[in-house]
Amino acid sequence: MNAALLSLFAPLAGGLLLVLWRPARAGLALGVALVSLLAAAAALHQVADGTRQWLEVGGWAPPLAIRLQLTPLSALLLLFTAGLHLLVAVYAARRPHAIGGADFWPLACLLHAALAALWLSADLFNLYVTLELLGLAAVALVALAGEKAQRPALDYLLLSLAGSLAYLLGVAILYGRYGVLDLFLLGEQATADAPTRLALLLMTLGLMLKGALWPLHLWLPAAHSSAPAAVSALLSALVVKGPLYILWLLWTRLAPTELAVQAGPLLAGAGALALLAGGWAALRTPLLKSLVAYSTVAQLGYALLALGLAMHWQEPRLEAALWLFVVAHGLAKVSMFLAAGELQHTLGGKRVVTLKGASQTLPVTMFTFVTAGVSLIGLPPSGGFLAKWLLLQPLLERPQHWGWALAVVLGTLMSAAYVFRVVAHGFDRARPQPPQVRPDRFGQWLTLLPALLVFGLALIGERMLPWLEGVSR
Amino acid sequence: MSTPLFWLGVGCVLWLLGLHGLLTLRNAVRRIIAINLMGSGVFLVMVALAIRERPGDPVLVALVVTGLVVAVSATALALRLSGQLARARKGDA
Amino acid sequence: MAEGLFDLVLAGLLLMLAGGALYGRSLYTSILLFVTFGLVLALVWARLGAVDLALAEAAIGAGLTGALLFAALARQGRAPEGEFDLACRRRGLAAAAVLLPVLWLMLSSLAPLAERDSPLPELALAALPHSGVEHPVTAVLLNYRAWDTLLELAVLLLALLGARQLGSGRLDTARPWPQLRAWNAHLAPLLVLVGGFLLWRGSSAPGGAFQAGALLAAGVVSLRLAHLLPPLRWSFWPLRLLVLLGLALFLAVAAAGAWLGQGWLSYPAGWAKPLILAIEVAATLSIAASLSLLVVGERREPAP
Amino acid sequence: MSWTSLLPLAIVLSSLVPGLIIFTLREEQQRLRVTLNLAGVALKVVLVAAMLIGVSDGLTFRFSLPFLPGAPLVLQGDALSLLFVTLSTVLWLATTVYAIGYLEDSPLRSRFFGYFSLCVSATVGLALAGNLVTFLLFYELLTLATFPLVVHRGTPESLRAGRVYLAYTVGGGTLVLMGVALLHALAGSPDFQPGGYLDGLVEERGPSLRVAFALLVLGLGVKAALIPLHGWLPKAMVAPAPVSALLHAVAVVKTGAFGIVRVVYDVYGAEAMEALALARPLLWLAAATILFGSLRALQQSELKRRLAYSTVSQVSYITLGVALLGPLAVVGGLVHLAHQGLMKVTLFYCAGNFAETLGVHRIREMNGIGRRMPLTMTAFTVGALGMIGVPPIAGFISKWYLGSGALEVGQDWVLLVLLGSALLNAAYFLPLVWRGWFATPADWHADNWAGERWETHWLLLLPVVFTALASVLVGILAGTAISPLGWARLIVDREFPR
Repeated sequence: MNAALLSLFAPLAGGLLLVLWRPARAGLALGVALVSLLAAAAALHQVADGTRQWLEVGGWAPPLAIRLQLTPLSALLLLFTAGLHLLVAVYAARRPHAIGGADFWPLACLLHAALAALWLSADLFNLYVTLELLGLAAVALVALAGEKAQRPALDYLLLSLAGSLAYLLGVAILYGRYGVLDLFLLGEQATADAPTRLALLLMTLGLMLKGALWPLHLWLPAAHSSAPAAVSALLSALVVKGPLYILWLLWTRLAPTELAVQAGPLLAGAGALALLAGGWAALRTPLLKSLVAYSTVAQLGYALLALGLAMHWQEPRLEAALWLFVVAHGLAKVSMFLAAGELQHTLGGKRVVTLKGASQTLPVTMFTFVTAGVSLIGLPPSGGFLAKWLLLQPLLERPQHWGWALAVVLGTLMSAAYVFRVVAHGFDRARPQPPQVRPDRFGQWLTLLPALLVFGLALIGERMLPWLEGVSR
Repeated sequence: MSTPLFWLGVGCVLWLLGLHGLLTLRNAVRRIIAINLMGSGVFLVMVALAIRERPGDPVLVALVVTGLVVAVSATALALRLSGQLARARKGDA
Repeated sequence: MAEGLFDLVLAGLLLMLAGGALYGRSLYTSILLFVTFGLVLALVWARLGAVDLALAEAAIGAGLTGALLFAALARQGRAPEGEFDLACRRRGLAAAAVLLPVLWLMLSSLAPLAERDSPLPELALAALPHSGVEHPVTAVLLNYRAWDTLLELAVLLLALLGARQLGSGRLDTARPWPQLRAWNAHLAPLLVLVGGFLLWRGSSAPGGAFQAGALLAAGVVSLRLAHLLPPLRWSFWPLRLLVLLGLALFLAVAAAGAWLGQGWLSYPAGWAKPLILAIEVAATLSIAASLSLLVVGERREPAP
Repeated sequence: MSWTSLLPLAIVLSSLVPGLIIFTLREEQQRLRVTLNLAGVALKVVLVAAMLIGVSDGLTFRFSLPFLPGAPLVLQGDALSLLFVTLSTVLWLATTVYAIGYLEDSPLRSRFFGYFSLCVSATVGLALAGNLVTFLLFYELLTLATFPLVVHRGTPESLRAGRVYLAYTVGGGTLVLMGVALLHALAGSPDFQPGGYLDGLVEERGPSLRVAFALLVLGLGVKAALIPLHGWLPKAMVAPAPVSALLHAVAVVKTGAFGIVRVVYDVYGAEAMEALALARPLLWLAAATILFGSLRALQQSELKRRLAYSTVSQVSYITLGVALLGPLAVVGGLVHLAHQGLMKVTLFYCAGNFAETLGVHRIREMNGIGRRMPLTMTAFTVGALGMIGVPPIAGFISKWYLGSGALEVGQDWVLLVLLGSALLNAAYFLPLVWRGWFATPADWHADNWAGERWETHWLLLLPVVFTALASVLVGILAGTAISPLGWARLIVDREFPR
């Protein structure tokens, strides 16, 4: 447990130091992320056999105080967060245009800390505070982009606050009904009565709003596409996953089975529609980063679909699929946003059509985009494929579930369409757009790294599954 | 009607009133006020739940204090953002 | 009976003010009504026995938010709004039509909650002797659920960092008139005194770091508006240190506990009271500094 | 890890690794690129030869790597996969030589050869795939690797063709994915085995198995260009000639046909096919495609498009042979996999030579071309006659076996289809041959190779002569054990133990 705490402490303390001590920012931030990464690896090693560790904060017994939990899944998410932060930080240190301002460093550290606190928490109100922390850090990061990002940042902030308040009202109702805030104690007591239903409804809506889950995703494309590239990468890969995690905890650990079974199809239906609506919007938008942002909306649809069906059928395999989607999407999206930023910066245009000829002028970046895209589409042997495979298996076992599989197929085709829409422009040799500035080779190769990791994920996927599935139940 | 129940209801009304404002209003400052009303509604619900017993439930009160600080922080940021936006718009005009 | 009537009046006032704050004719009226709403809400907290909250609401909710709102209004100017046209009215009615059934649903399902109670208050009181403070709310904030409080200080810091991204937050204040200067010069020490008192009281009775911090911030703001203080510059490192102090100390205590084997955020036996006091003092200073910077922070320094 | 388990992997890597290195080369590193390419080919030839010997001696080659839960990645060298691997390797060799000559001095060669090698690796991997999941992986990889080749020229026309190509193949790939996933959900993903592995499920999950079969055949049918899924193939003709040759003779269309062979015999098995009544629709589809492709070919006025429709028709012979479910017919289908590859690649090389040397694209421009380019035209004639089925060229052998196979299982009407198709083939190929040799020479706008020693670049000529000779030789030597026919019989003997 101490390793996990170190993984949380390092970015928090690092963030403070970065505010105070201003020279040598990048180096310190890198060190912080690295320490956090190593600590998270150690934490994962401690619980790799599927055990769960508790920490009672302040030494008080659970109903009174806050508990932190360390499960293989939360350790994995810690590792994932720290790894992506490290990667983005290395990239940002190399490519200052991608961060917007010097305050990126402390803010990114605090964002990392907020996520770490979120993955570890097992207390409903504490989760609310971490959510707010996460939301404010994200808004502040978006605002780094300067004037053009202020409107999206404000919309993001207001909707995120509204989501938090809906969640908080739900927490209040649950506390009023059961008198405790600990998630697992609540899970033991919860019954399917009216206050519980209302609370779960409010919390779900709030979390869906914060996590940009369809149909409450409208703020996401503007916010994610107007932020600096490194920030967009962090937002899409990590931030939206926080509310999703809480939603998952809520419905699989707290909610009475009866309610979960009832609510499952609703969430799954929203997920299926997200796949289609997000994919369609990504196909239509003329802007590159906006395309990538809409693809996040669509990809979250897979996760929501997996969650809804896992609830409906009480099927732990689908929970594993959910988390694989999250991890695979995170890695691919980091690559994709950084590549999109690199393309935009080097070619000097925001629109998809400015990519004409990019396969010649920026071959590595274009390759990165495709590699990441292949995982988003879910072609083998990527992590995205593995996740989709796990999702499909339970769907295909019974003919009456094939309707859901059809949604997955349509989502796949849509994602293929929007990824190849970009790729096709890259191969256009008719009027290539000349680069405005010299491309940076190291940066290009660095953006490729997470995309390659997604493919590595497929090879270790089988070993990861036990960590993702059912262990923390 | 008991006192907790009464204030519980008032809290809910306040929350919904704020939500209504958020859904219908366009002006940024007004929307921020709406969010704050939603917050006050939630806090009222929490305090109403806290006074179900004598003396009041310190845990809920503490949660409200925390929530209040979170709310004021977020409000401050939102107001700065809206002010900046308004200034940019004035600059454009 | 009288109490019920009082409740009814308060609630009616509260809701009317809330409605007015949302739909007031001009933005200025709206803000004014909202600040009044905050004050009435503080009364409601007092009526409901939550004195901590009443203090916090008066200082933070009404005072500080009001200041921020008026500052925003000053930046925004009195631009014509064009807010309440026919389309808006229709939208409002439609939303109301949707939300009214929701209200009914909420009320009907929440009604049974008013009868239940929680095991936590008893536990909290039982553990109070070991918590290092006498006031249960403070015990919850700084001992049982100190982790929330720590993170909440980080939220405040983030709001400040976020606001810093937005360019100049400077108010175009007119030159202060002499009376204001004189008045503020006397008011400020008073605010510091009251703040210190609230802080001290917090360990045994309602009051504490937030309330005190907000009061101090009010003092700083008024001094600054009267030009009795130099500009608060982010590039001045002691100021940054002050902002971070509370969080840093809190975090150091937490980490030291984990390091020395006590456990994350566990205070060693006998050290609870001094540690909590130290954290509270540091947090008060940090909160005061952060809030003042949020209201009157100076333009961001030129990029290095 | 013994050498028998590493050999399949080595065969895949022998083209993959040079391909990846080639991507990083600069444009002007011509010599290094050629060396790498040829070294990869040579290595692959040696490795494949070793495996051929091993398999005919009864060794099994199996490499496995954990991948999905219950579905490892398996590369396996059995008789059927080696037929395809050998074909791919030989044609890769020829096409590499051809491409070096063809693309001399054109831009972006590193990219071209990189994807070219990837494409071959995917094809070989697909041939060696030991279970459906592995097959799926290489199938999708092939789609990705061929797309840049189709749009290589980067013109609006080729981009349009690329979009159409992607729409078809990604759609088909998704269907295959669903089919594979469905079969995995029903029966897991064991290794391919003669006679299939679904016997126990036929009673219970019949409808689901039918759906899975339909998904797989439709998905594979896109690449095998079964009607109505053939639309991409004529459009993809805008690609450079070596790509057309590779796409049409080996890589893409054959993987579809090969996949159908695998699914029918090594996943479902003849018995399950009978029990589920799946063979008949497939047979009809194949017969319809044969006739339709030939009819459309007749209408084309552009040489490459005519060849493309001819491919649509000819590849379905393989499916036809498979769907007949009789030993002789299967021999015919499998042997056609190799024979059609050799003959069609010859024809495409010739078309490329005509276009490259004299700028000839349309059929009427071919008048008298035999006098200017006798060697190429001879090769073209061999290919064309072989396609019609004139003995002793390879095409005759496959048609003979297909015909006897149809009679063996009592589907006499198939003979009429074969006969009709042969007549149509004659109708669209013989005029070309006649024009080439006997018509008055046309007025060619440009002659890029006038006054040289050979009729065109020797690197373009060599592969043409090689594959034309091979087409004749495999026909003449069909009776021996080392010919494709001998190998196909070996496969069928193992498949239909008697």
